[in-house]
Amino acid sequence: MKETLTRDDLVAALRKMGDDLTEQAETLRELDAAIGDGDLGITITIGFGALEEALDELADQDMSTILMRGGMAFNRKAASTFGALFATMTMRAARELRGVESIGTAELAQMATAAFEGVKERGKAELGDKTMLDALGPTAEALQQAADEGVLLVVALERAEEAALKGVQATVEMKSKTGRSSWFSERTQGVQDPGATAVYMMVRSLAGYVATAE
Amino acid sequence: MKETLTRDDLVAALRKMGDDLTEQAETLRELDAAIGDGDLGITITIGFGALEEALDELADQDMSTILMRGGMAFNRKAASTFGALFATMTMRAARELRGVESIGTAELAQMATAAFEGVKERGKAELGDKTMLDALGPTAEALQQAADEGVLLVVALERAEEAALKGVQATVEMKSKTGRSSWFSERTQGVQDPGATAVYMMVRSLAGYVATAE
Amino acid sequence: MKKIINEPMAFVDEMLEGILLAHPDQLKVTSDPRAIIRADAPVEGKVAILTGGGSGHLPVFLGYVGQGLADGCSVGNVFSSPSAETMYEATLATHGGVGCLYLYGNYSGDTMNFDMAAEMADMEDIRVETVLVSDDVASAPREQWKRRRGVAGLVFAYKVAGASAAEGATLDEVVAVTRRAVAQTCSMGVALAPCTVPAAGVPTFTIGDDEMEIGMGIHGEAGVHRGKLESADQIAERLTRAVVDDLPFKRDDQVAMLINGLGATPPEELYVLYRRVRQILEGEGIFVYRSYIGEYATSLEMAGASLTLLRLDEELTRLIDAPAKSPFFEQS
Amino acid sequence: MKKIINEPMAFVDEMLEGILLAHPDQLKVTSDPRAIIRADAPVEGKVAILTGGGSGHLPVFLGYVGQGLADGCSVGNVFSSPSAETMYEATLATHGGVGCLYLYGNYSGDTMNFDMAAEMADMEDIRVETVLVSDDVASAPREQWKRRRGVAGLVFAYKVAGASAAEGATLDEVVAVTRRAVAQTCSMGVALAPCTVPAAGVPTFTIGDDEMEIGMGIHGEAGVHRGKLESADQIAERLTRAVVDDLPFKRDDQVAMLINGLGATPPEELYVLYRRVRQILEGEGIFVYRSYIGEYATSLEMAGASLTLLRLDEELTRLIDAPAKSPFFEQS
Ligand SMILES: Nc1ncnc2c1ncn2[C@@H]1O[C@H](COP(=O)(O)OP(=O)(O)O)[C@@H](O)[C@H]1O
Ligand SMILES: Nc1ncnc2c1ncn2[C@@H]1O[C@H](COP(=O)(O)OP(=O)(O)O)[C@@H](O)[C@H]1O
Ligand SMILES: [Mg+2]
Ligand SMILES: [Mg+2]
Ligand SMILES: [Mg+2]
Ligand SMILES: [Mg+2]
Repeated sequence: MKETLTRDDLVAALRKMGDDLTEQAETLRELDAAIGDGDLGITITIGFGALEEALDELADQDMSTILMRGGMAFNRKAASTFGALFATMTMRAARELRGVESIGTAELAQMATAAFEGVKERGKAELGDKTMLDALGPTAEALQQAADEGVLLVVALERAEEAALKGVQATVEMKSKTGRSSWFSERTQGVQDPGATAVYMMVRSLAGYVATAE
Repeated sequence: MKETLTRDDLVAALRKMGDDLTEQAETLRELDAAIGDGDLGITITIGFGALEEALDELADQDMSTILMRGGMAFNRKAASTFGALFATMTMRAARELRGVESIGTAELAQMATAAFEGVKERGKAELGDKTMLDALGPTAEALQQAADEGVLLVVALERAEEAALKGVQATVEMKSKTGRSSWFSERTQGVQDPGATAVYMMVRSLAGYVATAE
Repeated sequence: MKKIINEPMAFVDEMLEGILLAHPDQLKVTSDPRAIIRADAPVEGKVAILTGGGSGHLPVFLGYVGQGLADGCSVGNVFSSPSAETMYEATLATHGGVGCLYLYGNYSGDTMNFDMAAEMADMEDIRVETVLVSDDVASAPREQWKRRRGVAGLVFAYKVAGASAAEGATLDEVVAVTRRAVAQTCSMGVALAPCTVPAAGVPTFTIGDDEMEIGMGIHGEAGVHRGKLESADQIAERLTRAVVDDLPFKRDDQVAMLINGLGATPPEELYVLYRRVRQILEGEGIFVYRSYIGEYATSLEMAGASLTLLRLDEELTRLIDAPAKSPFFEQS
Repeated sequence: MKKIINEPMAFVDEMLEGILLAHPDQLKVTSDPRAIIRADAPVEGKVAILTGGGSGHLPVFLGYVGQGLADGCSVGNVFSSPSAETMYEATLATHGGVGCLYLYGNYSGDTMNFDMAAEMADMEDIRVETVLVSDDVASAPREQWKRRRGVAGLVFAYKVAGASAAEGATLDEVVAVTRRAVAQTCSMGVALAPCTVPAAGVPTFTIGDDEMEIGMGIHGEAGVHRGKLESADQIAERLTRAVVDDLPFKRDDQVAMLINGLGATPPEELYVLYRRVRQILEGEGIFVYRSYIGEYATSLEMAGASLTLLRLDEELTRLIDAPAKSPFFEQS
């Protein structure tokens, strides 16, 4: 269990995230195939692959640089809606990390909120439009709440995971209002949003790292 | 049973031939698909269809004209190797019919021989090359023999049918030396030649007409 | 679907290598291997037309880089957007000092990446305007036509924008006439069989042996009607009705028409379809000024076709008639 | 395979109707609806190039009727020869007083019908010479190359003969240079999936989901090797070896190269194939002077591709480079 994340933790957590998400690529592909174009599986596999490769070069940079460059590497190799939004998230979160040496609950909450705002700006979507915002929003909110209460990182991430899961489950009943799936908005009801699912998986992976890492 | 064929018989026999061969079109398609391009089924269906249509217009012409124009109508609508050779056969046979009022064994033998020579000229193939010649040659020969012996048309056609059948069966073991199938000559062994099969079916149809018509 | 490929992950790069080997007189690559531009770029004093999108749609997008067409293209993985950085490279390498038009199909992946690229170009004081092509009638109602997908209508947009820029128009002029063209372009497609993205290995959708889907998107996005496969004439009726009633196209309108094959559908079938669409249009008094029939915007080996109409005015007619030349599109 | 057609028996006539509706400035019909000729035919004083064959191979055959190409075409049913009478009509309507070249693929149905047509033309004192294209290496050994099938090599033959006739060459000259081109043209193909003739309704051949057939003919005639589907690079190796070793093509030869798609194979894959063939040729010191990549001779929706090489000399280079224009082929 980790109380804060150092630079090495950030790198390790990102690697774990890559491994975890890549393992789930087929699930994401299927969800995206159901209401999108089915490329999210490839995006995840290639994108996280590129990120992990970039980490090899970046390991001795500061945390902010690692996160920003890592996200850019993801989108360079696996550009897509998800890729651009992933890069936007990491870039905005990285901004919050400038000069920061270790990530606790407060820092993580700031990062998540910044990422959420970034995605909103880039994608011009709203909560409830059936997008990754619907997982990212609750995540940021839960972390902010945890930060306000001053709870430990591991608890904060437990709550964030729960919030993200609820958020992602709520997307099932939503009708898509933006992006590819909005072209057949009616038919998207009943299917969980793939991008939101990916965000939930990322939160879960991070929660897992913090809970189990020595 | 018919002792000779009049103009009305010729028309009726050609119609029967069209019906019989069209019924067998699928068999011919399959044989042609095995060692050729599979179009012989369509050629037969369309070609004999065109011939039968032409007969409606031609019924009051003389026998020679009926046969020649009928063959040309076949090839106009279903041009192909088989179509061109069918037109060649009918044209050459028609030449033998100029001024003839009824077809007995001798006339039929002359027609078959002329058709055989015509196909040889047009197609530049030899007996044993695995072509329709291998059915047409034995047919002409059997009819000539029958004519020499002076036997009745029905008997002559019985023998011709038998000869054509033997001829067509012999094509099974032959390797194709001309036309489309010669491009994979080796692999044609074991398959009966489609064009020869069609000729055999034509002879059988005619034999049937002569044997059963009132 | 069986494919003539090597490593699926190398597919796009090997394809690009082949295209560059084949057409060095017309195309060249920039410092970014996915940013491909005209061999004579940058053309000083000419508005640069930049495009891009996922691979798998040739001649769209790269095939329309050429004389009287686009200047550069950023090339994504199959059915995936290119990156912002690639588009930025293409921009740097083609802009001729008088601004750039980003002209591409309305897909959120492309929009987000190319918007990022435009912001990067802006930091270099390169002026970028964007026109999104959104011609697929099946993807949103008329009132929301700007939300529609971009499909084969891209071809007319390239033709118009490219010819206008080649004539020496300013960026504002190019943008204006291209917007006008896009606003008067409608498409409707039918899919009969899916395609398979090499790296995915499974078909983009499933469809019964006796079924068709009207309005399906070029990546397999669901359409507006799935039913029994109909005759070419019935399909023509459906596509024409959808397109004509949408804008709507009216008696005495003069149009450019595109019957586009999605990949596996032979040109013979496209002409059978063309025949009936043309008859219907003539019946309605709509005059077909110019026709394009063939594979202009594909989806790998998808089977199916689409109809696109562009309503012409005097300027658009001149621009559509202008010569153009790329390795994939030639008109003299 | 699902098709966008109406009555299968009407397929060819409806396709022709569509083509004539679409391209009235370039093509016209004769008194025989299956004999289609250049809109400006007959061209007085020019050798007329006549071609023809079964439908289902667009742009072959009709697609090569145009400026600097053929003058007329007789159009058969799908994969079936046109009739002698149709070819005769096309001949009457195009000959410009200085003789005709019948230029087509070596298939016995066509040969027999066009020989009949030539005899009919002869009776009208129209001189006809015939050059058969027989470029498919898979169909007979080198010593018997004149027995081979005609496949995508037709495209180079049209280009050469058409350009020569357009230059004002005599019939004998056109025949001589076309024969020289044909004698130096070799092709080899690979099929991955069959096509279905509309009126037949069943695939032309069957092949396992993981198989390919090297050397298969464009109507599904059996090839020389059936085996597991290989990578694009391995296929390139097979096709290139077969073609190069056949003529043989040698170091310092200059060639025109065609990578042709059979129907369902996307252009992206053709460029992946092109890439490797080109690398191999360069490795052997064979110089690719000009490349054509795309669908130039198809088999409906068959999946697969072919490689064609033509060894160039000075005259052939000039003729290959000459401009040409038809509704399906444009080179400036
Ligand atoms: N405007 C938007 N804002 C936020 N998220 C979006 C937006 N549009 C799409 N998404 C997210 O992107 C996911 C799809 O990503 P991806 O498969 O890369 O998209 P595409 O293939 O359509 O380009 C969706 O499930 C959704 O969560
Ligand atoms: N040179 C030839 N002489 C005589 N018969 C021939 C010749 N070539 C082919 N045939 C016959 O034609 C038949 C095939 O006819 P068809 O299917 O019309 O040919 P294709 O489809 O190859 O044009 C063969 O089975 C054979 O009997
Ligand atoms: Mg997607
Ligand atoms: Mg046949
Ligand atoms: Mg996508
Ligand atoms: Mg045939």
